[in-house]
Amino acid sequence: QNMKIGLVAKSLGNGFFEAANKGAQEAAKELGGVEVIYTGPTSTTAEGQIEVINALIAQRVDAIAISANDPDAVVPALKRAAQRGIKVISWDSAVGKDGRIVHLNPSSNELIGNMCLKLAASHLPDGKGDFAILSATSTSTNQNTWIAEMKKQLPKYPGLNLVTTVYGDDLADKSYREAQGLLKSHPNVKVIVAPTTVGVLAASQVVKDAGKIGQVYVTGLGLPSEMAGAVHSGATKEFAIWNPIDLGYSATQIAYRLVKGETDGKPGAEINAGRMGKIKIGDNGEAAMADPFVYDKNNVDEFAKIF
Amino acid sequence: MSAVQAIPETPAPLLEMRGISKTFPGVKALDQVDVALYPGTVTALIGENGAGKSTLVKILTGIYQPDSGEIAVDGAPVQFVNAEAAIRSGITAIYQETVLFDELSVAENIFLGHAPRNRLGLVNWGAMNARAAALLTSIDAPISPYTRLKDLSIAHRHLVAIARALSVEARVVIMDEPTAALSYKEVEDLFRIIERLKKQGKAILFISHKFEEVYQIAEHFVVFRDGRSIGSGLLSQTGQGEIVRMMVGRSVDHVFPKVDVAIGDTVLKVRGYSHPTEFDGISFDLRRGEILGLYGLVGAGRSEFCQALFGITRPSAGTLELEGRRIGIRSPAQAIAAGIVYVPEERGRHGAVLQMPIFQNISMATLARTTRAGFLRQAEEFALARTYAERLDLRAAALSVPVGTLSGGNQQKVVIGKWLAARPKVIILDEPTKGIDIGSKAAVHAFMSELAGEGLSVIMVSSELPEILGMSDRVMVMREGRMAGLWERDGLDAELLVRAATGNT
Amino acid sequence: MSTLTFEKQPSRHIPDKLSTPAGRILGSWEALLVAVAIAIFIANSFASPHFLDPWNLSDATYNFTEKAMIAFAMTLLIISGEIDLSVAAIIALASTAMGAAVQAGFQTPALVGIGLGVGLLCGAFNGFLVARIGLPSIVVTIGTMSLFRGIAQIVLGDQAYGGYPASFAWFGQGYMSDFSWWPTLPGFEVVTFEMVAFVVFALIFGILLHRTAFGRRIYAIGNNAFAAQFSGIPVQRTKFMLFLMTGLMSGFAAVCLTSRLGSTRHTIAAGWELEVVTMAVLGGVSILGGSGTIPGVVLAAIVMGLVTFGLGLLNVPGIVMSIFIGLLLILVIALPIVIRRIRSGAAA
Amino acid sequence: MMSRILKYRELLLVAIIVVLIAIFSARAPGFASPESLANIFNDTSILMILALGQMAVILTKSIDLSVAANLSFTGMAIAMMNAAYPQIPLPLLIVMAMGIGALLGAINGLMVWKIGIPSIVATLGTLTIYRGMAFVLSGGAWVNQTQMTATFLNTPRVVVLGLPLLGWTAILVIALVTIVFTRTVFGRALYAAGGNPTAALYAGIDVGRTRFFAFVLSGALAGLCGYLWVSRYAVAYVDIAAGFELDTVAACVIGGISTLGGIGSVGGAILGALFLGVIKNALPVINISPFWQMAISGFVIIVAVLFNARQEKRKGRLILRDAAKSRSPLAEVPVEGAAA
Ligand SMILES: Nc1ncnc2c1ncn2[C@@H]1O[C@H](COP(=O)(O)OP(=O)(O)OP(=O)(O)O)[C@@H](O)[C@H]1O
Ligand SMILES: Nc1ncnc2c1ncn2[C@@H]1O[C@H](COP(=O)(O)OP(=O)(O)OP(=O)(O)O)[C@@H](O)[C@H]1O
Ligand SMILES: [Mg+2]
Ligand SMILES: [Mg+2]
Repeated sequence: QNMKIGLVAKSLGNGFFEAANKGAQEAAKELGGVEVIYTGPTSTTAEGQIEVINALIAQRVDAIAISANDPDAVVPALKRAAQRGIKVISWDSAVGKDGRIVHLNPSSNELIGNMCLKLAASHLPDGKGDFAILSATSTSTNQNTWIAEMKKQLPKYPGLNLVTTVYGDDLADKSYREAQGLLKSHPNVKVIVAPTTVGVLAASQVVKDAGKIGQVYVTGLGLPSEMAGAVHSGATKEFAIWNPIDLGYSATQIAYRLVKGETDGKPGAEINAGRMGKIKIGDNGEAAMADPFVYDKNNVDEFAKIF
Repeated sequence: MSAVQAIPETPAPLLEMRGISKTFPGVKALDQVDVALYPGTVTALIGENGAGKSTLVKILTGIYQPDSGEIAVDGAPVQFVNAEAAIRSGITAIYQETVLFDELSVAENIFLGHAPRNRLGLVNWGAMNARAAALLTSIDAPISPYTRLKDLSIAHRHLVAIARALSVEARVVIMDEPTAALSYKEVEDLFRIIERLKKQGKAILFISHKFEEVYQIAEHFVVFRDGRSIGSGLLSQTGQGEIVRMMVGRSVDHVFPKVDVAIGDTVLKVRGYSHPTEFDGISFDLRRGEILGLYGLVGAGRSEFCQALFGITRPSAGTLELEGRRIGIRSPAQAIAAGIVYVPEERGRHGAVLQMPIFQNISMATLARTTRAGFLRQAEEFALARTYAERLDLRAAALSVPVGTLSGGNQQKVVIGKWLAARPKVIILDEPTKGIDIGSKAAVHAFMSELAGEGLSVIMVSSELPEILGMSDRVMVMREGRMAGLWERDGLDAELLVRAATGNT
Repeated sequence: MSTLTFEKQPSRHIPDKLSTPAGRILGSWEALLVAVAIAIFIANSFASPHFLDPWNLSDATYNFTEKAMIAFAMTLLIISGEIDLSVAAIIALASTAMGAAVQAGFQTPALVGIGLGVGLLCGAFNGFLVARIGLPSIVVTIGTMSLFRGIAQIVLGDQAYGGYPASFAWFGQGYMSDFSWWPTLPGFEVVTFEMVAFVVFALIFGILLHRTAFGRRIYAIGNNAFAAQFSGIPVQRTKFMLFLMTGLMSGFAAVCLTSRLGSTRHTIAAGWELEVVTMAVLGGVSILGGSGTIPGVVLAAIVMGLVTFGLGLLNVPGIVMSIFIGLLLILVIALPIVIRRIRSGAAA
Repeated sequence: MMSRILKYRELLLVAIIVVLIAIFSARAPGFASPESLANIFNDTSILMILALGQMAVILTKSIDLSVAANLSFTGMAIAMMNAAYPQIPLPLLIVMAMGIGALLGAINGLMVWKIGIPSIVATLGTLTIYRGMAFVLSGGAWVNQTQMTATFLNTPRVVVLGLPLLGWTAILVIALVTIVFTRTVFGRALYAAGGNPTAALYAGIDVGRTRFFAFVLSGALAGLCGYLWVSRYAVAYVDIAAGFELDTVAACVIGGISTLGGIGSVGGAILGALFLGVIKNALPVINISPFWQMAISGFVIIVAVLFNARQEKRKGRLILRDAAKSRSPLAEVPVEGAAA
């Protein structure tokens, strides 16, 4: 009988998670005898994810790998899964420590925070000036972690000044309005950093509509396929993202090893992750993948075809 | 099928309905009825409540489709698929309920559905207002076409309804109880209009429960009973008694069965009852076993005053004493507790919950009596309902059918039953027989008398003089929110009351 | 003229009811829902081998228990001719208040009290605007929907409240078998606190609506508020009470949901208002007021739970499930109308 | 009389909006500049157009909760069409969008008209169905800027006389809808069918059919907005305009369109939408924490409704005042023969 691994996305229909699913399917094929059930709620709510988790428990999957909409709210449901013998890991967006065995960070939060600041600075003359953050919802775990990291590392970039943080809720229209408001209320802002695709897209649209291409830049984290237009319009010079395919691939590998009992996933363990090599579990049961990768107009089209 | 008289030397009928039948779930509203209308003639359609009169009207105007039968105009068969089709065939109606649009202007109320249009097919407001003004002038209605309908009095609304009926080039005009809400004077105005229509050769179908009116205005009559045509002929050759016999299938002599009862002490003492905008300085005493008639023109403020007595609205000044004790009434619940109940004028809107069963309507105001510790006891509810249903001679298929399926008269009985169940000391009946047929009317009157005999005090609001004169021990007249007089039974005469009510000296 | 000559006829006998009890039950909305529920149950057990597992079914009840508890109160409110679209926002606000109380060091009993109290206050606010001031409820509660959740958002910002005491978790995660008095019969160990609360509230609201004078008054108000007022029924006060109840039940649902999630964010219970209304309507409650039953809503809750659970087992995405729920809603509403029409068409 | 009261309400709304803009511009200079105002109008265009469709439905005593889902589905369909067949000319695409929207509206309308399902139930059902269909159609994937043609994305942005074509589209729709509502048989039937359905039936108006066409109109406008939305934000995904249906209802209610049907003016609906637009635009601009926005809009909706209700409060019938005006001699005569 096939091993069943439930891959739970924050929400369905998001290109990032679709790409992660590609990686997961690749891993499944490679490992053999593994069926990946890609699922998730329709909108990014914890309640929706709990229903999905319950359905996975009911199907007696062998492992659940989840990118959580809320680090705490899904814990009770995941604990119940663990009680019924299901191996639980989280990836991308973390679950509270007692809800999972391992968490796989797409990159380390420090690196991402630093990368965002680096991108902002590279768009400003001499790396000095005002910038603002346009985030997703005010509850998104990873966005909040990265913003915190950025604030922590800000002193490393003297002259770089964070004016404000606004929330576009990962909705195109709200992000658009917030970005518009930003430009009006903070005319000195020269760079908008959006650690989410919807935000980068909406902000670059605003910059374009306001005729401010070349004066205000937008950067942040986004998918190449979605960002290509903004890059070509000139509103965005560079942006960064890790590879979601690798993320989905690794998560599936780790889940598989846990089910097979090849590892216990305790801190210090090294887990064989196929083509990704060995992944080392650090403190708190967290593991990190590589540095985010920077895209610009020279390479974006190439990657846009992939994810 | 007793009394179909031959009508001598009449012209060919303008409109003929033959063998019309219509069934509603559970009710055969019309069963093979025949009606003919002649040019320049008023035909009165007479029948008890629920006899099927309004149903016939709605079939004639395309609102209902008959199950069988045929309609012919000028001898040629026609079919009315909707109201518009009937209007196009020259049939127009003033319906029993005023069916107009509160929020729209008078002009639009008159022309809605057939508004004048310009070359582009757009509504031509200028022409519409002008034609509406002309039409209103022609019926002596002092109404501006620009007024919003909801700012008009009930009587003026009726004038608008009449103007609407006249706004199309109609050959047949149907009037379903047009006088029910009109005062004495307005009825005369209406009759003048009818005379004019007659002269223009229009055929008129006139429905009314009031025999004086029928004899005054109509030439022909048709009587319906239980959805069948029982008789037709010339009014000049038929006595009222005979028509009543056709209507109810038995003989009923008229009717105001006021029994003299011993009038007791004062039960309710009203002093200086006032309201900022609706009425002012109403004072009177009501005694045990007395029927106090409250007369006035429609819109005189009688209903508003009675509703204040019942706690629907609050008075701005004035005092109430019930059996010697000062009481303040701020809600209907308090009024009911004190023993004052009110049977409202608008049965369907304020009186009965039409969608709910009869027994639940009857127990509605006295639920405490059919509950124990807050829990309903259905058997007792049925028992209570049966008591009053039988006492009022209610006609219904079962106590659990919705009140809305009953005829108007029977609905009124349910509402009265609800209030008798509350065992009141004072009962206020607002237009208790409005739109009710003669049989039910007599029952209501007999009943009122019976109640007074049992020591209940009755306030009866009515716009019908014969009823006021026939039933009241004393009569109070209101005009424009104020008392215009209070008379003992002995000194009453019709002219006096009309003068007080209209303010004509 | 004034002598009584109207001859009274012997009054006719009027039966209490027309149809037989069996006929009434078979023709009822509830019968239709039972049939639908059975059909879905059978379909589910064929579709997935995991469906007929007591623990799975027990987990599945969480899909509807909290919403159904609100739906019971909402049913009464809708029958009275009003609606409350702010229920989900009340959950958010009540949950936020409980979260704040946890930070301030309050313990479980106080938390429950605070959750219920905030629900009650929100209900009172809605009730005041609708029943006292006379504003249309659909608009008022569209406004308070933003207001209540907005306040939660002001308080919480991008933060979450957590750290609920362990004993608090019982409301949303506990099993009745935690009690020694609970029977240890097979099957009884899967009964959760929420399931018991669901049954108890179904009984309370069912009795309240169908067996008391208060319930009767709700029907009268919903069918004809004027006539109700003219019958001495305190229309506005009754409506106010119904808003209070709906608020209270939302508060209770907030306790259960917060306990189940163990954390509070301002997005909690997003979109529940429409699901609660859908549940009531599917249960045969006329959205125009005046009719509906609690047994119907209980069945509707179970039907919705079965559908979402069954489709979940097949890994159908939530939004595709909602297509089924939407279709189910329309079909179940349309079916009786169409059947009645065909039948009366055939009779004529 | 009618126009006077309505005008009064609209003037009041205008005044409130002006005061709001004044307050906001005190905190953020430039908020009241012509470009900024044109920008707010432009931003609110979609809401205004949707509100007009909603208004037609509400006038007939119904409600359309599926407008936003309809917008999402048509937006997705049109964007995918544009991505797959870039050669289809834009006007044809817009016609298709309105056609798909009208079709979805017609489904609502048919259920309300032919089956007799209450509109709130029917559209509550289609609300989830249409959005679900958008998901099924796209498989949940987004249509991105790069996949759509430049004409498709940029046409509504072309600035003519200081206002982008998007804003002009709204003005055109407002003008057309005004003519339809005030000067056509259908428009007047909307008011009649909602104001008093029985009376409308008696006046030869087919209430059901009128409702049906109101839903078709609402659907067609939602379809148009589907295109406008996707081009404005340069992306199409399943969740676009989520929750927007309630905004359209709120705009109508703030603008004095009675949810009981039959009452309301185009001007009112537009002002209601603008009011919401100003609030939504202003808060980020004057730097109010994003966390306050939701509470403020909720509060403002309640206040607006309170305000409306105060105006609508039914005055009494004023029997006495009439009496005072036409004081006839007998009115003065003391109650004669009144019982002591
Ligand atoms: N839409 C309907 N559905 C069901 N039954 C109806 C409907 N309309 C009328 N009826 C029934 O048909 C019968 C005839 O009603 P109709 O209104 O024609 O009487 P009517 O002669 O006009 O009485 P009234 O003098 O009270 O106006 C009554 O029993 C009534 O209850
Ligand atoms: N212009 C109007 N606008 C709205 N409602 C009205 C208007 N005129 C009358 N009504 C309503 O119709 C009902 C009957 O009105 P009517 O004119 O008969 O009142 P009334 O004079 O107080 O009573 P009565 O006719 O018994 O003297 C009342 O309940 C009143 O609310
Ligand atoms: Mg009639
Ligand atoms: Mg009256």
